[in-house]
Amino acid sequence: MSTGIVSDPEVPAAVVAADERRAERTDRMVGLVQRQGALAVLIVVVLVATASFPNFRSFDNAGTILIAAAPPALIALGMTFVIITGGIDLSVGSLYVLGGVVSAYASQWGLIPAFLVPLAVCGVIGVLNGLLIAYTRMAPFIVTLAALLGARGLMRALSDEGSTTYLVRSDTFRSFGTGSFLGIGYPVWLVAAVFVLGMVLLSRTRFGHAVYAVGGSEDAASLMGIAVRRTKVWVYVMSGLLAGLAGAINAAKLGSGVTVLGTGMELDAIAAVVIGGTLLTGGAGTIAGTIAGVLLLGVIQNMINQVGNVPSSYQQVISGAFLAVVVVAQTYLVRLRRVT
Amino acid sequence: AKSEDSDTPAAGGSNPSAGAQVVQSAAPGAKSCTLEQFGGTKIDLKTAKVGFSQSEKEANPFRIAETKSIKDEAAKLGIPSANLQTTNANSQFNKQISDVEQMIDSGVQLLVIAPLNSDGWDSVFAKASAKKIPIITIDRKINATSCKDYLTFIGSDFEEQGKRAADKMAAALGNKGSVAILLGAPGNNVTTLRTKGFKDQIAKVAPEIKITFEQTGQFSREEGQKVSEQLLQSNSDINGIYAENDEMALGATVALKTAGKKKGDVKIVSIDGTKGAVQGIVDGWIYSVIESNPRFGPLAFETATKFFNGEPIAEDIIISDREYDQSNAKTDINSAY
Amino acid sequence: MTTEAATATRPAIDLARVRAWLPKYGVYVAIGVLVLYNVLFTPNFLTWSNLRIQLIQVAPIVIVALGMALVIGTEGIDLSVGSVMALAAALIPLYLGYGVVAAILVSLVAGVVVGLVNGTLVARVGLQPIVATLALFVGGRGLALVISDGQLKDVRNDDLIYLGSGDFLGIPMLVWIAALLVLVVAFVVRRTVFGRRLLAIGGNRPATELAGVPVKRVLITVYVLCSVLASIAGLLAVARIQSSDASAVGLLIELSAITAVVVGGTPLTGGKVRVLGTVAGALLMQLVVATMIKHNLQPSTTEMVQAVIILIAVYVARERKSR
Amino acid sequence: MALLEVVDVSKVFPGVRALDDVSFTLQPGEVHALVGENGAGKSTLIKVLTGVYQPDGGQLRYRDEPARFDSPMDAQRAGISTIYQEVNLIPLMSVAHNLFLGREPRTAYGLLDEKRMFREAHEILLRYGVTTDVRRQLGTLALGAQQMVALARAVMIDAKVVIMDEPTSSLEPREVETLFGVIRDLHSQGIGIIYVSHRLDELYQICDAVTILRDGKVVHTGKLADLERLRLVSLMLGRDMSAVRHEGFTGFGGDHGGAEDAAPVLKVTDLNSRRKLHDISFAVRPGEVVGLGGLLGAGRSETIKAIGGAYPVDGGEIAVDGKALNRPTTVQAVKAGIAVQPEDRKAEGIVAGLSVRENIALAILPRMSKLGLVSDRKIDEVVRTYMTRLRIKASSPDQRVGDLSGGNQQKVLLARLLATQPKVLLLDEPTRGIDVGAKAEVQGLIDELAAEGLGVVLVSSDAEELVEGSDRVVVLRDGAVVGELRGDAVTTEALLETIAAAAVEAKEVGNDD
Ligand SMILES: Nc1ncnc2c1ncn2[C@@H]1O[C@H](COP(=O)(O)OP(=O)(O)OP(=O)(O)O)[C@@H](O)[C@H]1O
Ligand SMILES: Nc1ncnc2c1ncn2[C@@H]1O[C@H](COP(=O)(O)OP(=O)(O)OP(=O)(O)O)[C@@H](O)[C@H]1O
Ligand SMILES: [Mg+2]
Ligand SMILES: [Mg+2]
Repeated sequence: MSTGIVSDPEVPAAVVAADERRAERTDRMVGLVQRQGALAVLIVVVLVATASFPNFRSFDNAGTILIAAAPPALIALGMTFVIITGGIDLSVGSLYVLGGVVSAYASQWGLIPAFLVPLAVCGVIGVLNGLLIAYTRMAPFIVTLAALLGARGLMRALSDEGSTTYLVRSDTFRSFGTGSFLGIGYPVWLVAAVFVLGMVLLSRTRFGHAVYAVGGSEDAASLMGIAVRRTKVWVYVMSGLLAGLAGAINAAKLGSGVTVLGTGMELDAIAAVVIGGTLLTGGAGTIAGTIAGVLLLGVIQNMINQVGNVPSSYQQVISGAFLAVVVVAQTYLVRLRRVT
Repeated sequence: AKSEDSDTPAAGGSNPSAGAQVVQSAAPGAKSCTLEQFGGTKIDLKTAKVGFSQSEKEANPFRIAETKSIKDEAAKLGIPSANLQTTNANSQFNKQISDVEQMIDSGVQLLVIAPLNSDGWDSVFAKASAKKIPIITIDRKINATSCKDYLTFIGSDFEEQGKRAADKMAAALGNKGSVAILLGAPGNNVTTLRTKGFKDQIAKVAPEIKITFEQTGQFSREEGQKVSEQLLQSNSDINGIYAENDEMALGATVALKTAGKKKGDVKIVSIDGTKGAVQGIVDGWIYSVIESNPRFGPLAFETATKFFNGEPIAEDIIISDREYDQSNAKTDINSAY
Repeated sequence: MTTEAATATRPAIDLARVRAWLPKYGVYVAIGVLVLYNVLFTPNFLTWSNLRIQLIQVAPIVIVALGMALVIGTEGIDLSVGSVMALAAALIPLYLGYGVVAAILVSLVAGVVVGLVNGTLVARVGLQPIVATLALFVGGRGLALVISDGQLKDVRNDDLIYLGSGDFLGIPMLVWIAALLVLVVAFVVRRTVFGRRLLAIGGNRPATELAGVPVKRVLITVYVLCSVLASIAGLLAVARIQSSDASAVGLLIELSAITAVVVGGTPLTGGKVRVLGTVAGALLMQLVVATMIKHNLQPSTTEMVQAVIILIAVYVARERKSR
Repeated sequence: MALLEVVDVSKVFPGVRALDDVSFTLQPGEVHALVGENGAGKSTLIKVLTGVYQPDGGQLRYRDEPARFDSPMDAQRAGISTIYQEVNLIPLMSVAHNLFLGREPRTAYGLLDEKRMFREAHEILLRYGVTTDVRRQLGTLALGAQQMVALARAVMIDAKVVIMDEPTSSLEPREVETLFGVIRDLHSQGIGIIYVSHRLDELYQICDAVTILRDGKVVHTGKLADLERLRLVSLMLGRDMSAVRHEGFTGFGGDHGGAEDAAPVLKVTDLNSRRKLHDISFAVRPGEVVGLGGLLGAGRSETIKAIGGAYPVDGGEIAVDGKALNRPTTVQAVKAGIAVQPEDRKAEGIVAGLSVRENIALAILPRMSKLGLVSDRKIDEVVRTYMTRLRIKASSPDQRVGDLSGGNQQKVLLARLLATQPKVLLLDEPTRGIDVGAKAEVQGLIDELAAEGLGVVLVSSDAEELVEGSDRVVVLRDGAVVGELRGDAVTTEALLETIAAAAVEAKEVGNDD
């Protein structure tokens, strides 16, 4: 009567198990290379640079690379969370500049406001991004694109169309930006600490797992009882906060709220995150990879400078080609993993 | 490849000595700086490691001429090219900061910087002054203490350029009319100063000239043209356009032509002194151009040599910029860049 | 039916109808509102010469946005369009010596090549479009600068300048070209095999592949088309400003183009392309900027207003959760 | 005392009244079947019960109190947990994380205690017959195992009510048994279970009560034992018992008698693919329906996809009408006359956003056009033909396919395949998730097509369907052919025996090394 196929209960357990275990091992190996591919490339590049450029291996140079990488690293950290949820945040570049300007302005009231005010301002814009994306189902790309424009407009409005550069008034804040501990700048220590927090948050808390779940499958996550909208709002808030913090750190370092900082910061951050092995489709990614991605971009830039005389146009060609190579390599690794 | 100009010999740069920078006589009593005061050590430029940090892509005549002048002069002095490290920040300020810091790490003994921005150099100064590396900033000034944070500034007085442009405009319009300003990139110090100088001077010498329109043309020809087109539609009675660089002026010229205006209907005054703009004067579309001379190489290295020889160096070395108008455009066009 | 009943039901019906209608035609309403405002408060707005200027200025964005709309229809995105414009611009003066046709051909070839690279990376290598085109976004402009030696070059070829600023039957050539391209793209999307396949790919790529549609070929063609359109925009930009400046041409145009497409009602999720909406989206953003400039407002205000308008337009036009 | 109760609940979607004054009561310890045709409103009712949707009218009572769930999380906290029909888990995350998502064990510092989580996950899953490493990505597990994880997850929390929306559609028989064991267990603990399935014999095996929905209305509710199977079907379909009896349960007729000596229309020889397929060979003659039998994961889908050019092939030969195809792409396969109906209708079949017309025409656009220009007149003709022939119910050819019911979506897909005028039809689970009525229609259609001379390959996890529908059954196991049933041997029993025999062999081989 039943159509159920009654099969031998302990079918080929041994065969399957052995096969599966082998498959899992390969899986994990390839997975490791794929996840840490950026790290592998980074190591190779550093070795090459060390061998070719005598100045590259100096301690000072390492410090310079690190301190230059500090603000972009923070932005990339926020972007990692956003991208893991399957979103994207184009507003970070503008928030970074805005954060720097308000931080410099607020430094007249001391060190603490110099940090808190930019966090508050950029956090609020992050909240707006998050609310619009989570509750109106508008595409993150377009919401944050609008925020990019809006935040830049706000920054210009606050700085007399960009012509007023507020100087940092707090000496403690300024020395935070330029001072160092054990030969490594304070900002680098701060960023390192934030990254450790970020790693713990992403891999060891419920929130972190909710972030992965939302990116992995939004509908499933919601049916499994994850507060999808709240999670989304939070990642954009984090991204905003981190961009504001990056702006503050940079203001401390530069001693002023510079208004002409480069556009395109958001694309750099996305590139770093993607090179670090985080999938733009969401649901997978690591912070360690992002660190490697940020440093990789920094080291490449440093190498180009070490050559000494590369015209500016060639620098871009090299960066573009490099980006393509890394991303293509990354994709083949992922594919290898899927097929085996 | 074959360009339109392939048949004609390459223009520009043919006469290296043409258009060299001339220093204005220093104001008496101005602050100066010696090697001793600065606390540096004497070095021989010929064997020294020199770093040059360019701010923007060498994509407009000013930057091209500036970088070329530095490189040419270094070669002329016999500095081996391996000892001259150059970087370009591609308009990204943070990149310029780390470029310079990296050059400091790599042991340069003299820095020539064309800063992208006047503020924000704290971390660089902290690093450079620890190693007592003299910094010469060219074309834009840095807001800091000379002889401590940096050695000296060589360049034009942007505010003064704005004032001179205002004088020209006043003369062109006979002290009355309405004028539009094509602003440079927002937030840029050059924009700020050229605007301030122009407005102050207009208010002083020709209060009957009204500034009715101010929009940014981003220092680019295309934007300059677009904005001018809009301007000419809504303010058809405009008499003069003050463009804060030549590129925007050239954009405005195209806009005037397409709007059916005739030569001289709208007086254009601009700043920079590129060949294209001076040609514009010759052709009758541009009224006058105030020069901003980018050939910093000779003056920068001369200053450095003097400094290492122990001579006092002035806080600001302001060059005297020329100006072009109908009277001299044709004859002097070869000294334009 | 009694009058009472009629008045009681009308608001409800109207609201529902408006709600269904707004997403499709909201852009046109917004344009209408903006035009009305300008007619009332901007001097010389309702003149042919003003309209001309607006159309001329919007033409390159429309052309780039057309290509972008096709790419977005396949659920892709192309960040490299600005760099393609720069490449086209850089190549033109180099080959103008052989005549205008040669120069145009060479710049179009550059578009084809970039499109092939993008398309291959997306369709064959399987990269995400945003990453695939990011590489050429960065490298392409660098290449353009290398090619042009970083120099701005004046263009004096009369034929080329005619394309940029000449008139034909009283209407600028630029506008003719843009209008022609709009018609062509609309036709391609609606009437051709290629157009239908493109939409199917955007709707469900694996399914389309299984249906025996040469998905990779279609995708590569889409990226090539997008790049070619961008290179046309690049050469027209050169023709219009009568000079070629690889560092400035098409800067940030990818964002304007994407905005135009999305504001025009094409969803980023693919499967749908609204050609006329795209044109309207570009026109709306152009009018916003023009209004700001004409009223001499500061960049900060312009940017903030743009942000708000984008949000409102996209909010109104957003896909309602249908299932 | 009722455990969960809905009273006069309505839910309206634009254009559809998905639930119309539905009342329904679940008693503690009751396994309550919820049945109905595709689109009857079963999933919608479940979503209303669990806070995914808010009802437009009526009310919800839980444990004799009026209740309102704002979100699935809300319902879960109250003790109602659900295994949904479509999406359930997150493929990129590990098995353990999926199991514990949202309620992970934490250490004293509030951080996740992953060690404990992995250990507990392992222990819990053992009870469901899932032995795999819990650190593995869920997506790499077989569908059945994934479904078991979902089940474990649903039962793990202190549930008072467990809702299962078609839980067995991707389970293999062994797993179905495990599931039923779990259900009996829950039953004895007094937990209420709502069970949705299109497989009627399952219902009779484990359900106590039944509620039948049709077009969003309750047409019957009561004890299942009192309801004859035939009557159940007739209530679901809203048709006469006699009509239903006449049509039978599967729509298959007798044999199609493809001539034994005819040249095969499809011949597959030694097909190999990575670790998935090993030397698969079989042939299909015109007019013949060849079934592919085997357990889930046997490689049936891969075989079909490989033939259709959608799965990488390392070696072997595929010939259509005697013409060999060398590692065909999907394009070449379609050109050669191979039509593949994929297993996953939503993901790989229909283009939900496009109209019925566009979907049907998708594969034949070149034929419908001249110089790349599409002729809508030609398309309309073809579309009309197939809509009539397959009795596709759509308001117009312009309706979005995504808005059709599952059965009609499947028919649209079939129409697309048939429009290419194929020589071979490869059907992977053509009736999965579609209701009895539509199922019979699709099955009847398969018969018809074979009778017209098409070669058909049929994959089905429903053994009855496979056996009744096929002239021959090729049995696969672990990506290899392990036997073939012909003629009178095409029976369920023989099929099971072949699979079991192969299992023993495999085990012996396994012991050898
Ligand atoms: N979100 C929605 N928007 C619009 N209509 C919907 C939505 N969800 C369901 N429907 C419609 O409501 C009706 C009931 O659908 P439901 O999914 O509840 O059916 P079902 O009984 O679960 O069918 P199946 O057996 O195919 O799963 C169908 O006509 C369906 O098209
Ligand atoms: N050992 C395995 N490892 C990873 N995934 C598997 C494994 N076995 C099966 N799967 C997955 O389970 C699903 C069903 O497997 P497969 O398609 O091979 O089975 P099938 O015989 O075609 O079964 P059916 O068509 O009845 O579902 C597929 O998505 C497949 O990727
Ligand atoms: Mg359902
Ligand atoms: Mg399968």
